Amino acid sequence: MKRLLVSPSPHIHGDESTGSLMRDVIIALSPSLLVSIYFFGFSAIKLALVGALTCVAVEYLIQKYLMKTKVTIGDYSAALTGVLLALNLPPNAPWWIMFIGSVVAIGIAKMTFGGLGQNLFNPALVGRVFLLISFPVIMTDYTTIPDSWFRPGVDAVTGATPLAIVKEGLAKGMTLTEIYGQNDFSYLEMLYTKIGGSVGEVSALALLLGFAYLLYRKVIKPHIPLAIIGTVMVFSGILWLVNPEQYTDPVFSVLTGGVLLGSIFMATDYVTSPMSNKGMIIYGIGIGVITVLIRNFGAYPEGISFAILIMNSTVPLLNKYFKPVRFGKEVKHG
Amino acid sequence: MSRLSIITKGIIKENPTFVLLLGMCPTLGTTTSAINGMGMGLATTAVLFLSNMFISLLAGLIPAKVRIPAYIVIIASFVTLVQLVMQAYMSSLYETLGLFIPLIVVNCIVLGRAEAFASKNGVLDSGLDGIGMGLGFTCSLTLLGLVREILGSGSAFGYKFIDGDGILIFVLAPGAFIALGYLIVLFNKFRSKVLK
Amino acid sequence: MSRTFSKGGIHPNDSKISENAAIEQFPLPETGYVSMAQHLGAPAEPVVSPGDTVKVGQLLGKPSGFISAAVHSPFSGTVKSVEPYADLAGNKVMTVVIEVNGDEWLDTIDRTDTIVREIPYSSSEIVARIAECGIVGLGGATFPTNVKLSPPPGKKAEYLIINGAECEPFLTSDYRLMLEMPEQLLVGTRIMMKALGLEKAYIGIEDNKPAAISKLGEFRDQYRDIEIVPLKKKYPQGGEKQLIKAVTGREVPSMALPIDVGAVVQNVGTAVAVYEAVQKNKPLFEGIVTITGRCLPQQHNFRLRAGTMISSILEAVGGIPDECMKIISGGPMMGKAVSNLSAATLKGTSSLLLMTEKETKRTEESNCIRCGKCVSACPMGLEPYLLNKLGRRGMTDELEQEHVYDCIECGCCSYTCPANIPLLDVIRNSKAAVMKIMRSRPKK
Amino acid sequence: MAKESSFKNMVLTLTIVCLVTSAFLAVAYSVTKDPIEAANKAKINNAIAGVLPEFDNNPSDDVFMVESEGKQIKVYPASKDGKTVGYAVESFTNKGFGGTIVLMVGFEADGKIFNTSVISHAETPGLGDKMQQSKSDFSLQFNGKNPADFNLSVKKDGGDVDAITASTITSRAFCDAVATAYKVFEKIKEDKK
Amino acid sequence: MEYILIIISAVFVNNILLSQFLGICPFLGVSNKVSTAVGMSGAVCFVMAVATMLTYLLHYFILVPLGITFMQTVSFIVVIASVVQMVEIILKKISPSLYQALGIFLPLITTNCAVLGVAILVVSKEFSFGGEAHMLNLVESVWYAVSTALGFGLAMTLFAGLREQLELSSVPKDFRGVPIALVTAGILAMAFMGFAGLV
Amino acid sequence: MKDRIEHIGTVSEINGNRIRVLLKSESMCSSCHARTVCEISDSKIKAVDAIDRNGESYVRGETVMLVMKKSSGYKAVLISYVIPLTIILVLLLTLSGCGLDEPVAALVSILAVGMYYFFIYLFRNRIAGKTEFEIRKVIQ
Amino acid sequence: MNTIIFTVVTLSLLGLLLAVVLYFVAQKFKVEEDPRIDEVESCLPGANCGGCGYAGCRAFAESCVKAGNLDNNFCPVGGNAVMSRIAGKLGLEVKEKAPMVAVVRCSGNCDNRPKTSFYDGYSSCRIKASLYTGDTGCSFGCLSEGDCVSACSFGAIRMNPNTGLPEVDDDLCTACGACVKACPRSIIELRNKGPKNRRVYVACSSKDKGAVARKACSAACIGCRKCEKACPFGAITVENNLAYIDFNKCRLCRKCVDECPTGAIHAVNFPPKVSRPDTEAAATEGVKES
Ligand SMILES: Cc1cc2nc3c(=O)[nH]c(=O)nc-3n(C[C@H](O)[C@H](O)[C@H](O)COP(=O)(O)O)c2cc1C
Ligand SMILES: Cc1cc2nc3c(=O)[nH]c(=O)nc-3n(C[C@H](O)[C@H](O)[C@H](O)COP(=O)(O)O)c2cc1C
Ligand SMILES: Cc1cc2nc3c(=O)[nH]c(=O)nc-3n(C[C@H](O)[C@H](O)[C@H](O)COP(=O)(O)O)c2cc1C
Ligand SMILES: Cc1cc2nc3c(=O)[nH]c(=O)nc-3n(C[C@H](O)[C@H](O)[C@H](O)CO)c2cc1C
Ligand code: SF4
Ligand code: SF4
Ligand code: SF4
Ligand code: SF4
Ligand code: FES
Repeated sequence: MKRLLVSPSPHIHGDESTGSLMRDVIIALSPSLLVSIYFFGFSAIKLALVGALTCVAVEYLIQKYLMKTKVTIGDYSAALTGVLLALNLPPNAPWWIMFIGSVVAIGIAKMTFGGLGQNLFNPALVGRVFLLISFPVIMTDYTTIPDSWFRPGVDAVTGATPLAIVKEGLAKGMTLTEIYGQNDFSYLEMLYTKIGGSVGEVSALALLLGFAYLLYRKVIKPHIPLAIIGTVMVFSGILWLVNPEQYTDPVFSVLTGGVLLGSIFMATDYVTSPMSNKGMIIYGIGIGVITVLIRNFGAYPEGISFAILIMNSTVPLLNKYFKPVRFGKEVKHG
Repeated sequence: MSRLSIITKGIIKENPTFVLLLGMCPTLGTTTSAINGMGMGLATTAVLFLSNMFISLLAGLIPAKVRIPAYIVIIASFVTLVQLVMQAYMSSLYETLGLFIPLIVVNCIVLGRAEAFASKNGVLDSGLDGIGMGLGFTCSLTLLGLVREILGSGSAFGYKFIDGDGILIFVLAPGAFIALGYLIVLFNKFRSKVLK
Repeated sequence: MSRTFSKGGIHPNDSKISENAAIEQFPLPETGYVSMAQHLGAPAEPVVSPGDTVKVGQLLGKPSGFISAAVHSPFSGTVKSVEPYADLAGNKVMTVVIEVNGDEWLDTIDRTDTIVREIPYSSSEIVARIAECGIVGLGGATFPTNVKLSPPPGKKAEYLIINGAECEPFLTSDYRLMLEMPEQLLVGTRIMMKALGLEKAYIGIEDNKPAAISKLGEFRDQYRDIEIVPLKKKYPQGGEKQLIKAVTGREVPSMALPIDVGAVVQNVGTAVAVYEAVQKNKPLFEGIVTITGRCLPQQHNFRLRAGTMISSILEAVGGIPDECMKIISGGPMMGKAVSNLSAATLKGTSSLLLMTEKETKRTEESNCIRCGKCVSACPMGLEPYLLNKLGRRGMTDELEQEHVYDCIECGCCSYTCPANIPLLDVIRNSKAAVMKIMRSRPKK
Repeated sequence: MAKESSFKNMVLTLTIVCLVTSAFLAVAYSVTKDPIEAANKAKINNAIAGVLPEFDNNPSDDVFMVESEGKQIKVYPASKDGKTVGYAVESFTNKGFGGTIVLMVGFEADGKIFNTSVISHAETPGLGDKMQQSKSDFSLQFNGKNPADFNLSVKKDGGDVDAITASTITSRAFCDAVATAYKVFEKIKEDKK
Repeated sequence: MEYILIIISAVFVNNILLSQFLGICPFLGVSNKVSTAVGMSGAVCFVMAVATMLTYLLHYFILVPLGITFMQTVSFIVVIASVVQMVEIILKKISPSLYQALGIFLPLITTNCAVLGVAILVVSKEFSFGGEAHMLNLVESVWYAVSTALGFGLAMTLFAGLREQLELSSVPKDFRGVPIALVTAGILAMAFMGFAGLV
Repeated sequence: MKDRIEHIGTVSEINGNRIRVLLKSESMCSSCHARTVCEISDSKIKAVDAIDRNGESYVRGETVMLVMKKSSGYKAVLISYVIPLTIILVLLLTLSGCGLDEPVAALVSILAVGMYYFFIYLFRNRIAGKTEFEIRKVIQ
Repeated sequence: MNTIIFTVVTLSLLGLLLAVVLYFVAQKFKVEEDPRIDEVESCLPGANCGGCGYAGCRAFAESCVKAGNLDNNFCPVGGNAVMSRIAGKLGLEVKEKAPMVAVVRCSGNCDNRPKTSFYDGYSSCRIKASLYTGDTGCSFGCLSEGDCVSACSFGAIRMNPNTGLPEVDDDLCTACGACVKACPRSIIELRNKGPKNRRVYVACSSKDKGAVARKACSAACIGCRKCEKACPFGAITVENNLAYIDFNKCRLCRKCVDECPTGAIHAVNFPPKVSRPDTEAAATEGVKES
């Protein structure tokens, strides 16, 4: 008689797989990556490549020789972490910074916890914050050396990030009007080009394009990004209304300092974000509030990386106390 | 148990930091450099040695119910003694270690040894046990301090071997936790190999 | 506007490749294997012994408890033996084996095609006739219909919902039934309305079956008391609780029965069976079975006697194709895989689905990436990823806290999980363990 | 082995233990009291000696307080052969990255900064702590400058001070403390007049 | 305003566990259930407040006038030990059932580094919250102690949540238990460094 | 994840439906080598009285499970620690705000807490009803 | 001098306070734990496996101390050695218990028992068992998904990839019984370890009629009763078409082994028979020829 396959139901499966989801995120990141290559040339390519390769290699080595488990680099998640980390570094960061960051991201933040899905904190952000704390000089130096072999065709983006300029100016005791007077920040430019900042922040438009793709492919739900962006707008808007000379306006706040990159690609990381819609919204609000707090009152000019990591630590509690609404209300049973 | 093994067991077999996981606060708080770690370790060793000896001397005289409070008072006195001496003769080390010197009082190793060993053994053995445990504690703190110093400031025992800074995070709080976490794993791998 | 339930659900390709195959009569087999356990509940007690001659429709087994059902002979011939036979999962169940000889029916059965519309019986008479005829639910659970139609004291039915959703991919038996026996279905519905004392009933049909909706719509004038409710195509639209939610807006509470919110749900096949039992005195011994699969050259909807050996059915449609690796009784989401081809069909068998290795072989599972897709897909608002983790660690208390017993085993979670985790396998097992513990607890 | 745990016994033992240890400690205290004081003094004196040109008096004996902008600040005058050679001002600021920074700033009689030294701080190791001379040359740039013609703020803010890389906050705080000290110095000068 | 700054500083910026390294033992030991962590922080708040208040009085009204501040360590530990005991006795006396409920709910609150550490800190260190650095007065000290305990509670609760999740994941064998807890604490400390400079 | 706390204990005395159960007090130290030392503030075994509501029979020495709602645990913490803490804080703040001497304010607040505990003493029976334990058989 | 007086007075007063407080504590918390519990616990293996029927090693220690005898208490992990040490500590006597070991009562390896389907679900015997009778013709035999392997906290069972059957390591097995509970088919049984680990048992659990059983598995017990007749000590009974050897009656004569037509009776750890050299690796595995 024919030997048949036997298994419990269901007998069919959807087409999504871990690999396809991760690949979609990489695709969604590609506009930003292309824009940054356009602006930063070789250094952007270099960072992304070093990042992806190091992450994949570290994961491979750890799985193969230390954990002695199945090697799962084929699911693209390590490569994605590398690319995201690269997008979070200043464009002229040296390759060894990228290397250390990747080792930390995969080695400490991911594999120590057991690999994909087991980590409690966003690996790329752990890598970034680790670098930020360890190498503050390099990590806050956003001047770019014009690329000689790659012709950008546009003036290289140089100088500090808008937020750093603002923070610095305020520390000197200047008002925002004065600061704006010295620098030329226009929303339109921020929207598609010229945001001084990390590799991935150059163009808000490219990031939003990626957002649209992720939503279209149903890779992520819009709750977290919208909650973050909304909160940043509202909270910084309140501060702005209180004192427009001290606090930046809402649109400026959203378009600068990695809020978009963070909220679309990093805060939505499945592993380290809540499960239920309610949880997601609270998580997003938390990130928004902490971001604005750190920016305006803390030592760092930019706060979203910290904000996401801090809120990562609340995810188990959010999952515990904000569960999806069950079908049917509970009745007494004996 | 031979006298020698009383002294040496604290280093690997019953290492108070990596194996028994006692006294985590000073372990994390004072190991920004190898020297600081060693200083803290030695201060603790002194207290351990003195209190162990004294307690083994007095153990027979103290009723069971007030055993612990009496021990605490005795230990606290020795801690104060060490405090006074350090203030007088090693004031800069005293200042770096700061709060953690008086906190030796609540370090479980000290009380733990008093209770588990000194109250049941002779004066000499208890003193040796104090030294042994203290030695283990000192070694681990020095090791952790060394690791953090090398990674964090690119120097060892104050001797700088690279230009510029190291990976700063290792001299800060997060680095302490992370370095200790990995050291415990490595130490235990090493220990199980040695014990085999 | 099509209605639907609010939480979760998935959209698998509906693959109704057999929808245009009209119902054919399947030829009689040489030997029939009539199981005594064709329904949910206690197996029937055989009332025949080897050597007896039986006619089609004759009682073979009588119900042996409150939740149990009578079994009638689908064949005429001689009883060869009464002994345990392996069912499609290999488990031994008491079976009456009949040497088939001709096709001689009991005379009490009305075999004509005329549609009898008058319902001269009282509510209790109807329920009694249904019980006598061994009618069980044909929506999958084969729950004795007479029990469902007698609400316990103190509970009153307010809604009768006929389940024509057929939300499982591939299945078309209910669809063909609605197309080819619309009026029988409507009369059957009326009978049940009468049994329950209701003035109104609803037939829910997924909107991927427009032909069925319009066919039944043709009778709108004669059957004003039966409303056709188009439903969104979304699995598990046919799930009892989801259907009730879609039609009435009410949610059946956790651990409660539909009747607790005043609803009774019956499959369309059941409605037709009720019609035949009450109006034509025909016990339940045959039904519509879809034989389908992309690897099959020809799709079929057969009218098939329960007790026909599966291998003989497959031979009749040209044998099992080489590339076919799995045979499923039922749909691809909830059906049971067949391991024993010499098992026979049952009253409730609705389809045999042949799948290739490529279509059905599971991919090796990887780590849960906590994507939450299973949570979004679960129509019961559970957290399958969590149940899976708790289940693998045997944490029954926590599983109970997480309402594992609410799981309707729809399989949306396993279907959707990008890490290919066999969530439902684990959850089903945990659910059984937790329910066992809950039942063993002293009642307060 | 141990005595019975009666109320009397317990109270007695514990009291005796306390009595004995406290007596012992008190003795230890009396013995170390002087060395501790000496050590504390030495620290101040060393700091003073490090930031001032040669002197022959004992500045910590002549310490006096000056109030400046609500802060009470200690000043140690140094003299050689009866002539004032400078003042060591123990200035502090709360604007550091990690809170308070206490500095000893030595002024020559003409107001020129002779040297500075950090008494206590809580800045980040590896970053802010570079204001210490043992860690970097940052503070050396103040030596020999007279705040009267040396703008005591970092270059980013339009001053003359090269900040420690990535530690502008600390650098600013350092300048702030030095500026406070200079104000005190000016006040002394004024009073002297 | 100052009280708000104290609480922000003690809870977020200079969190007792994550940046001061006090009370690590209960942090690593008791933090595997969220409910226990929450309950424990309530108890710790009370104990810290009372202990700090008493040691403060002891310090300023006995040790300082008598010129025996070197007895700080000894006398503080004695007072703290007595306080903790006394609270338990009182509770047990006034309501045995309450006491039982507590006992089964909370692990023991022992005199750990945190309580002694805070008691010593408030009488030996100058603090500056926005304004000038100064020794804390009694109310500020108690407030500081409570804030510190809240910071302890926050870190414990977050950590307990994280560990409950770790329970359900497959951490490599060598790292299970304390090592992974330390690495997690390290990353948490890293995240909390983002609050630097808030006060 | 559970909404209740469970402890395993041994039955030591039975008085009608009041059952005294001995528990090993659970502390983080239970695995610690210095265990004997740290438990300064408590002895190692606690006696807890539980009410048997299911009418099952228990024998001395039987291993049973004590179950308490988490919320009663929280309630206990609230009554015994959080409220007195609030009293201390509020009194300290207001009294010293009114210009009272620090030690006086402290004494007053401690007295107030003493009074508070006295009130609890008066209401102890009502509290007892809220923090009851349930006893269950252990299914092996 | 003043300092000294103040110091002494202050601390003594504090000490007094502490003493009084502690006195009351001592009064209130009268229940003292028997120190012997600690001693007993220190003898125990500390596996907390629950094999003794208590919640953990400490609970067991408590029960040993409280009960005043060791009649109902036995630590299967530590075995007689540990029990006698405990007895020594407590001044009690123990009855020696014959050491037990887990045996797998199934011989349906891949050669004996052809597969009839491919199982494609979650690898768990329990789940597989609830789905169907398994991927062989035998509905009593081992399902080969290794629930027993994961249940064993001593690493004493491992799956033999060649036979698809679990194998128990006599030396590691502590007879805790966890695997017995884990197996949905009740295939594993705890039996006396036997002198020199020698034991004879029926390695089959099939209650099918002989022909059916045989068809599904060539090594099945067919209930032919030959062994029952052959046993001189009446140790074998056949019920439901399955033979069972009572280990208390069996004297290890091995007469039944040769009698069994399918080789379902295994005799393990006997020296190889001289007369007929074994072709299989029977020296360690047992005698299986028909
Ligand atoms: C013990 C028991 C009692 C039931 N009683 C009723 C009932 O009184 N009324 C009713 O409508 N259904 C009753 N049911 C049927 C269920 O609600 C449900 O329709 C049946 O299990 C089939 O559901 P499914 O096909 O969605 O799985 C009962 C089921 C069980 C198991
Ligand atoms: C996930 C799920 C999907 C179901 N889909 C259908 C369906 O498409 N059609 C159907 O008639 N019954 C379906 N059922 C069964 C119904 O819930 C319900 O049991 C049935 O309609 C009751 O009618 P019956 O007693 O006549 O079988 C489904 C059940 C579940 C749990
Ligand atoms: C962990 C950490 C510690 C820091 N410590 C200090 C410090 O002690 N002093 C300081 O001035 N800046 C410190 N910073 C740097 C400031 O956050 C930041 O660089 C500051 O705004 C000055 O920037 P700039 O010097 O590049 O202009 C620290 C940064 C990090 C990440
Ligand atoms: C929508 C989405 C966002 C992601 N964001 C991140 C990220 O921010 N950082 C990261 O390391 N990995 C990210 N990943 C990849 C993956 O989830 C990550 O490697 C895991 O956290 C590792 O366990 C993301 C994946 C998806 C699908
Ligand atoms: S099978 Fe159960 S858990 Fe999974 S989606 Fe369906 S109802 Fe939810
Ligand atoms: S769908 Fe799968 S991977 Fe996603 S959360 Fe659920 S179980 Fe995890
Ligand atoms: S093999 Fe079975 S009985 Fe033996 S130790 Fe393992 S689980 Fe326990
Ligand atoms: S013996 Fe039992 S538990 Fe072990 S693999 Fe076989 S069926 Fe599974
Ligand atoms: S060493 Fe600080 S709490 Fe244990």
